[in-house]
Amino acid sequence: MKKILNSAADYVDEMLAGLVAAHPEYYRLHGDSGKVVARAREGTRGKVGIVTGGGSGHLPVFTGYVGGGLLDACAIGDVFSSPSAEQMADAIRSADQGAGVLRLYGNYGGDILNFDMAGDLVEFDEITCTTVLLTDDIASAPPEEHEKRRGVAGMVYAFKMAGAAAEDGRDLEAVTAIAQKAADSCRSIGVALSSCTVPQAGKPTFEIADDEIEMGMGIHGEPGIWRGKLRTADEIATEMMERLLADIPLAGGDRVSIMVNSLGATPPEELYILYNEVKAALEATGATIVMPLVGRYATSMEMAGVSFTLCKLDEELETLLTAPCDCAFWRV
Amino acid sequence: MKKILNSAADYVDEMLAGLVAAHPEYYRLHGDSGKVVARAREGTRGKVGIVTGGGSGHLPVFTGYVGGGLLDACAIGDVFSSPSAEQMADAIRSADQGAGVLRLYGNYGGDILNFDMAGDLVEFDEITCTTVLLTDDIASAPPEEHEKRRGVAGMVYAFKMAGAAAEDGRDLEAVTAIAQKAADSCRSIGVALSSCTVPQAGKPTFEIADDEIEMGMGIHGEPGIWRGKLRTADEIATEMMERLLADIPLAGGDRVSIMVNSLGATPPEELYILYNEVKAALEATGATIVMPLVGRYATSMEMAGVSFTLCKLDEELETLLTAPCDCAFWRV
Amino acid sequence: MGLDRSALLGAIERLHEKMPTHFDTLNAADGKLGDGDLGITMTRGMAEITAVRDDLPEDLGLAMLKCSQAFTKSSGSSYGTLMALGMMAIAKQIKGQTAVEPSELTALVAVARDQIQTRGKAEIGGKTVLDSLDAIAKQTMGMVDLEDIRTAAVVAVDEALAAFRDKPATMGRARMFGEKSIGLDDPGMLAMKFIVYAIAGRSV
Amino acid sequence: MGLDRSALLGAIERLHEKMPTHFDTLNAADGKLGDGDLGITMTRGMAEITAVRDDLPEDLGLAMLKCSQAFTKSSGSSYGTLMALGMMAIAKQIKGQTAVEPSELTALVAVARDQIQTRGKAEIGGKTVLDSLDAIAKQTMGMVDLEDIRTAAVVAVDEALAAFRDKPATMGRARMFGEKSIGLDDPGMLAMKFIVYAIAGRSV
Ligand SMILES: Nc1ncnc2c1ncn2[C@@H]1O[C@H](COP(=O)(O)OP(=O)(O)O)[C@@H](O)[C@H]1O
Ligand SMILES: Nc1ncnc2c1ncn2[C@@H]1O[C@H](COP(=O)(O)OP(=O)(O)O)[C@@H](O)[C@H]1O
Ligand SMILES: [Mg+2]
Ligand SMILES: [Mg+2]
Ligand SMILES: [Mg+2]
Ligand SMILES: [Mg+2]
Repeated sequence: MKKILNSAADYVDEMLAGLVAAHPEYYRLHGDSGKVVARAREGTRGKVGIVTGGGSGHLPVFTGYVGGGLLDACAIGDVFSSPSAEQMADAIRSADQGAGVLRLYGNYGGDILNFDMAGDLVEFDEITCTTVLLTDDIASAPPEEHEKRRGVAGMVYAFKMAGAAAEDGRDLEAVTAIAQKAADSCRSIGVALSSCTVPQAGKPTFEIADDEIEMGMGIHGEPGIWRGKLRTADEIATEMMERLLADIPLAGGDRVSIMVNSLGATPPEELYILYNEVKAALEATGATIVMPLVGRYATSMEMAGVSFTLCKLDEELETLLTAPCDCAFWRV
Repeated sequence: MKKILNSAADYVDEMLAGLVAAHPEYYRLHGDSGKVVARAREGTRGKVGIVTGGGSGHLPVFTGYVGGGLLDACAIGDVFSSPSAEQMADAIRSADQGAGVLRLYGNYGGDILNFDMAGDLVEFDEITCTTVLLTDDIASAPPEEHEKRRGVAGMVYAFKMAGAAAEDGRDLEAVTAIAQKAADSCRSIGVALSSCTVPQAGKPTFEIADDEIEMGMGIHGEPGIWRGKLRTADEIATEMMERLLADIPLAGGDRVSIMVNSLGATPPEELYILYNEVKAALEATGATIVMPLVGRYATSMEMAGVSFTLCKLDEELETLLTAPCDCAFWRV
Repeated sequence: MGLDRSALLGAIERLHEKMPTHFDTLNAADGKLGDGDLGITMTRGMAEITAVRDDLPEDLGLAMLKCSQAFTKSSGSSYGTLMALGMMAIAKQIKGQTAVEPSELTALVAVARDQIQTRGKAEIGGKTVLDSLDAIAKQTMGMVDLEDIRTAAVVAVDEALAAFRDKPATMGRARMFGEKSIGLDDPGMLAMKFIVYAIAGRSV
Repeated sequence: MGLDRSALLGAIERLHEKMPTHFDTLNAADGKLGDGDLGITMTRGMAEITAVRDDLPEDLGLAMLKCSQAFTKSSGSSYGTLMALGMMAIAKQIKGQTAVEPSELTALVAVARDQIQTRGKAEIGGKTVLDSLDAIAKQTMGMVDLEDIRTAAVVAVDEALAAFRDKPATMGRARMFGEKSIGLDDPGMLAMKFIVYAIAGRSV
């Protein structure tokens, strides 16, 4: 395992320690578990709280998006595994400003079990919670079963939009509705070129030949739609855009944002090469691109590959997307 | 070669096309070569221009740092190779606002030859040029021959500080002096875990065993100080900090910034793990850390590894470091 | 002869000792149908339980509650959380008891199964740990002799694995593998086999 | 018999044709002592020169100027720029001539060498392309017969490689390799060997 670390067992704790040490203006650890990250400064009384949670190994997701106009707190688990219900409850408690808390996270079995349990726990604190699940990965279930889809990079749009709505002073119901609308507006698909290694497992999560890619593969190595020879950037982008546009058709006059996201090792150079075809495919529908996001927004450590997330906007979502936000990884 | 691209020959042109397409608010292509990136908006008359240049494959270096409070223009070559003198001359012409242009770039033979030739070319345009070379890589020559050292991530500090000084309206001599002071204040060292592949070469630039690292290796795979077994994060950080501090000793009361930079594939998780020891080593000298930079600031595509850059501040440099700046990759 | 705290400690010790043996096996099984962390989950969970073993009270209900909390302390993996939910359900059932009769065991397994089903929303027959628990509950039904129960439970987890091996997965990450999951053991069922073998004192 | 435009075109064609053969060799040699791009530089440069070959004027000075500009059009590698500087120096020297006598060749090589030295700031004897050029200039000194000059130049580049192989590099990226560069050919000297062989019409 070629990683820079001290011990696999301490990977997440040391990562979090370094994160808050490097950016004390954004983050602090909350509670005893050492696995709950909250905004550096206490929130405004009456603001709706937004929490998320999930496994480590996806920076900036999840922890990185705690910040102004984004999330209030995050419970973070071991690499690729859910934080515990108690940690999630801590995150919810820290985010609560008396106006309730939205749990906004990806559709993974373990996370759901634990966030549900966390909800039971904070009932004793009289905190009202709502839930919105991200289900943007179109490769993980057909449209008829879209509620079974996994949540991937689409969550960044949901964090942003719900975060802006909460910052704007809207109530829990309204913030939850925005988050749901954002979640419903996003579709993602990924392609993997190489695996990553979970520190505690010590070997690559999956094997893939030196000239092969897997279309539709999940961010933890879940199987995709096909595995085959590496293709050109244009061919890859064309197929991914076709699949996205089949799932969420666009027409002239539509406004969309698109995220071209590196899964980790893939450098920005390659993202920009892909972006040419992405842009062409979107503009061919007559749609207008708003605030394209090209970079590393949701990763799997050193996995090579990319994901595209298409987010169809209405006026409200566009306003929220372009509103200011501020964390160590992203500023608008 | 496992990269997402269309053709090795078009790698840089398509990358630049995608970059300006994705961020038209920051960048535009200038001139006929297709390899000169300038700020999206024309500059202010009378402002000192700052240009840089060098090989592609290092995003955000070089092109990415064109932006407000940073660079005015950049000539970019093929992957890891110098742009031509004519391209550099174009960059200088685009950056000139009648107040002269600072050429601020890394100490590489090819770049020097070409920037010198570019200087000859723009003499005809009556543009006054100055030069500051970055020589921050302590692994590339002993202190006695520090002028032979290569420039690496330290250039980010120099871009930032000189950029802020130019934005502040200072004249060419003053901006050049700031750049030189910044360059003199920076020391870097890198460690490589894996190679990257130059698209046109088609195979990894160097071979390194699965359990080996190379201390002091250059960003193009230039040989380092030792090659040996992978060590723990703390051991790696300790050695790198010892080497930096031997070259630029710190004492109580000093103020420094530190960059913990991924060479590409190394994920932020590992950078934060390293940061704990980096911080401890700095604080042990009695110095105070100002604005640590942890992330991907200067890379070699998909190379795995990290570099540390220590920048010793005085009041002037600190003010310039923390002044606002704005490009697609970095905002202060 | 009732089962008491010392019996619980013995079972914990046996399972904990076996974890190094099962670590790679469980990671590999989960690697084929999920994220490859089930060996980690079980190892960590048992390490946390072992860390509190000396503090486990005589009250078996409180002891189970403590085990449940310890198991999920550091991780919220699906399996860990489901196990914790099951243990908590059992804890509620036996709170105040310092011993449990062998004849009560079937009902305790059933209680764990039902709670896991309620919260995990999986169906019996969906090729998950539920099917192992269901098999144990059915095979041990009506038994009173501890040794008989042990044998029946061991047979049950083995039979359940065999019965579901050639069915497709329907829950969790494994669901994604659809047809490809046919022929592969469900990792959670495999983990339950190891748990039952260790509790029963049989070697795998 | 003077050398003219058609002789120039012939040399360009021979060198261009050889590039696929030398591509990997030069990248590999540069890979051991630098960034591994010298095959790319030479291939690109020759492709650009070939692209303008039909437009090369009869005036050999202007033709060389055009070659120089073409060679560095798309890249500013050290070697490409040094070659371009050398060609430009030669161009200045022969501007207005449509033919060059064989006896003038030595002086042209020397002019290129000197310009490269002035701008590149390397020393003769530092194991760079300068030493190949210097050897050619010295070996061909005073010669008037083209065939003699060809033979002498080919001998010169080979002898230069042999003479410097076991010295350490002192310039460019290769300098970094210090002692490790002993025993390895300087990539730029190797490239000059291929250039000279092609111009002389000898096969490597
Ligand atoms: N909803 C569920 N109901 C019952 N069992 C489940 C459920 N989800 C997962 N499992 C069991 O848990 C096992 C996977 O556990 P684990 O590796 O911890 O999952 P993950 O890593 O995806 O969180 C499966 O093999 C299955 O037996
Ligand atoms: N300053 C110099 N003077 C003379 N020759 C040089 C100089 N620098 C480099 N060279 C020659 O150029 C060769 C390397 O060229 P190239 O691969 O283009 O360099 P880079 O890729 O580092 O820009 C060396 O082998 C050497 O012969
Ligand atoms: Mg897991
Ligand atoms: Mg080069
Ligand atoms: Mg798992
Ligand atoms: Mg080279």
